[in-house]
Amino acid sequence: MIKTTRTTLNYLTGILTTIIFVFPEVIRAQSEEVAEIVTDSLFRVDRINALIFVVVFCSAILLYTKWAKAGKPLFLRKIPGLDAVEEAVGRATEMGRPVLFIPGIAELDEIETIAGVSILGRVAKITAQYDTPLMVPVRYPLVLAAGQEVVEQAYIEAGKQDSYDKDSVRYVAGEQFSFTATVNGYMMRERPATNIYMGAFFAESLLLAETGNAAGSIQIAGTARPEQLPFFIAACDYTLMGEELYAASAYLSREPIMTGGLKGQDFVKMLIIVAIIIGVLLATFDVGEWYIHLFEEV
Amino acid sequence: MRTSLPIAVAFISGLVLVVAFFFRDDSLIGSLRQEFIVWLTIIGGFTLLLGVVSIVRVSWTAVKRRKEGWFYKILTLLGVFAMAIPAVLPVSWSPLFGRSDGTIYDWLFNYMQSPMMSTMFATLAFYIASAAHRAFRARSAEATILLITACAIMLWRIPMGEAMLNMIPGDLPSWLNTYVMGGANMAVQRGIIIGAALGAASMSLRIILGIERMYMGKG
Amino acid sequence: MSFWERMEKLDRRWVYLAVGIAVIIPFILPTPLPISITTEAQSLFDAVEALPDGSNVMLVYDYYPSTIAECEPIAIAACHHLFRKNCKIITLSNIPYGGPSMAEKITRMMADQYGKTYGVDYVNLGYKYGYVAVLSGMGQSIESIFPADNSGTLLSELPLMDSVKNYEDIAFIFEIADNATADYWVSIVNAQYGVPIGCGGTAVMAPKFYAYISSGQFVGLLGGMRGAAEYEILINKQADAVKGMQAQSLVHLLIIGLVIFGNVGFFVTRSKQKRGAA
Amino acid sequence: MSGWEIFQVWLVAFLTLALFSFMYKDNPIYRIAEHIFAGLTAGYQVGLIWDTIILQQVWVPMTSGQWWVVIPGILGMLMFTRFSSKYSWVSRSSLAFVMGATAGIFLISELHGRVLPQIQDTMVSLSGEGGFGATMLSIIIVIGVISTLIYFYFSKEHKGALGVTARVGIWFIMISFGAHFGYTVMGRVSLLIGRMQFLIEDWIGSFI
Repeated sequence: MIKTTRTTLNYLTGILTTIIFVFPEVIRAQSEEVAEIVTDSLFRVDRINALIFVVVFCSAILLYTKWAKAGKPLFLRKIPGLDAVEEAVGRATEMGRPVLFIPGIAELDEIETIAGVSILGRVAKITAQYDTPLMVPVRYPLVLAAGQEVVEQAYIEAGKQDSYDKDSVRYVAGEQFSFTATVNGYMMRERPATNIYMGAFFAESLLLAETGNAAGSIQIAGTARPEQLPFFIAACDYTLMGEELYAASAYLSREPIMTGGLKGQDFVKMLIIVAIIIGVLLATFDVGEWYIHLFEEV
Repeated sequence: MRTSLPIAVAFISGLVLVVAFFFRDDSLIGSLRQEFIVWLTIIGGFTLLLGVVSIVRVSWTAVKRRKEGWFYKILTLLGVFAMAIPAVLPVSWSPLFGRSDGTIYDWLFNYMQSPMMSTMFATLAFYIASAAHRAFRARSAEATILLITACAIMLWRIPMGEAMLNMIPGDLPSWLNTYVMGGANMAVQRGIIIGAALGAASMSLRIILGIERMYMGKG
Repeated sequence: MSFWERMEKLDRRWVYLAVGIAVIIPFILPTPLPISITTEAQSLFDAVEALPDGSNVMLVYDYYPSTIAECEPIAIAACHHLFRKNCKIITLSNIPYGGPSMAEKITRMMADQYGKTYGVDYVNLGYKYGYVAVLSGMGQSIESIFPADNSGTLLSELPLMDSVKNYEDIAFIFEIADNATADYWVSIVNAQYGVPIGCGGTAVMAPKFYAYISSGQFVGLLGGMRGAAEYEILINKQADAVKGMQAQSLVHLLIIGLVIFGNVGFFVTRSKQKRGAA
Repeated sequence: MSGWEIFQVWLVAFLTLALFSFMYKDNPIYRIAEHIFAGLTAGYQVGLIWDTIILQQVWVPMTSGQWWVVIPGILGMLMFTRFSSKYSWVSRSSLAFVMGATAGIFLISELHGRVLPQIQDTMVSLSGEGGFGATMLSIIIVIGVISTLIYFYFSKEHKGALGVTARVGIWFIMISFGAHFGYTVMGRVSLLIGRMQFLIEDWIGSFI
């Protein structure tokens, strides 16, 4: 595995050096000709930097996904809040009270919702083992279908098919605030021991977290919306921030698509950091303006 | 057929839009892209109607089966039809129909829907205040940094607070704008934007290639 | 129960009441205070000011009716500024829950003040589904995405649209947003077609947009009601936003007070509990 | 004010207060307002789609000779098969077109329009030419961006140099979230002020 990574790295470094060293020459020597080509040809020569970036990005994602599917062990670091999930479900069992899980309030085409639903699968497995009641309110019919499938699967895998309750995943309301009002009502009446919020949340984040806090539940949240994170950080016991949500779902589900995508993005992220450092050095010593122009968007 | 056709459709439509980006607008693929974009606005428009149909169905079932709160669902149904019917009737029948100034549709929007939407959000000010009182605690170093920055920003953005900050020597307001908002905050937002963009791009790639199919309703 | 413990358990409705009072007082006893101008607002104003008279400007109403309080003052101020400079305004909206109605209402109201004619000085394109499609489609042809305006008049019957075919004919875009659509104006329209964009956003969105200001993808930024107030001062038409800023002051101070109060209580009760346990 | 205008102001005031009343307690008046609200929002979309999509984009072009817009029109109609459990698979192709085309636009716009310019703008000079303030700002930006990217890097355990950078990253992130928090408070309060402006100036002002 290390060997393949290295070969790919070599390969990609090759592409990168070509971009860095060959490309500026072309631009410098033929900038006038390029301008002509740009206006003449149907192909947008001026967008070739974007083309290279897109190709590098797509190859990284696809290669890592392929490796993940082939069963290569790809390391992902553990995220601190994750242990808390297990503990919190355990606490609910001790107290004999239910666990509330909300996979966000967005449609299933939102990547955060997909991450939320796959974490739900993991949580359902734990509740199945401990026979803890689980309640999952959802806002869209598609999320309902996916959620039910995931939870049922988890109960089957835990060998607790009989205790699976089809109504545990429930369509509540289509409108944002009616959804929130219903869930808040549930929290105050049933007082779940643990509330887990994983997915896309909007203005209702504070309403949910505040009510849960008032009801005395342990709360764990995860969302990629920076504008809602301060409220979760303030009102919940643990919060997964931004991409940690995706990493958590990849870590828990071990789904090759998720893991591969994440590793591919990590790889590109490293390339970006290196590119930035090179750029900063060049700018500081006032050389290689062409390099910075490579990142021009047109 | 049930899965392969949709995957082929997603692949072709996605690929055309990606490739067309690298060609001039007046090329063949450029015009195909434009056609696809027009189609996208048309087909996508129908998805909005799906949501409406769902609401009507759910409310209707609740009323029919006399579920708890069915009376309220009648109001929802009334709301839908009061807004929709006058809007779709031809303007030539009456100036009250259609969607322009002075129609029923416009009136319902201005005097009912719009004020209700703004009130819903306005209640959040109350909740934030009560959360400020009970939830926002300096439990850790991180939470302390968050709270101090938040309070400084809140002061800076109000005239009274700005006057207070100006009493401290060293032009704090412009310092906050340059180094906190335009410096540290900007850098983090940029990091988050790059990360989120990579995530969205990788999701898009998987949809185009048919690896990700959860949107079809299957895991 | 000590004072702090009792405060910890204070019914939240008392806090609601305090907020209500803090908002109402400034309406009864107004205390005007100076409002300074941030560089972001100034540069947006300068960019609009620098437009040649009579330029075609797109004014985008990308906000929901729920944030009218923050966004409408921006829209009104923008209309003042643009109509005063005799710019031709083309409005549109990517919000299916009221966007086109708000665009229609505000632009019409402002146009009447300045004696502008619909179809010649301004046009409301209305709404089409899918902002990414709308934004990228208008790069080639506005008419293929919007064959008709908001009320169904064909674009070919509107004189203003004779000279406006796609982004090449647009000098400036004034985007007013309370959601992520603003990001796509940046990543599609500015990046691919190079039209300068100025943004008026809700306060919630403002911190993120600093990244686009820095990269030059937004020429300027108005953050929420405060940003609107700054713009009102810049164009010398003080209205709702400037008035609202007074009310804003008291509530902010109340909330800061509550945070400090809550934290003092937290530390006092915690140290007491620790002593009790020891 | 005419009678009709007074009625309008009172109607808006009633709805505003009905929704505010939830903060005291859930109550039937709130639920009435809430349900009407949900209905109106849905109805608004029907009017909008009927006019702007079905009439303007399908019917008008079709009757003036562009017969091929029938295709997207039919694909759009097929979406409704989603409500049948037997034929719901038919809707998948329409959905796939929407998803695929949107993904195509996204893939490019995210990488080209967002990542590239943001990388480019981070390549700032640290040489100190622009004076102390400007250099400090550049240093903050470079460190902030890199440490944030490192914090969200999952392929390695956060230990050693990586751990230190990630730690710096979290402090930066907290400053940014603090800013978000401050701005969000400002925004929500502004919305409340907007409603109060109406209640005090338009409503109460209309009878005192």
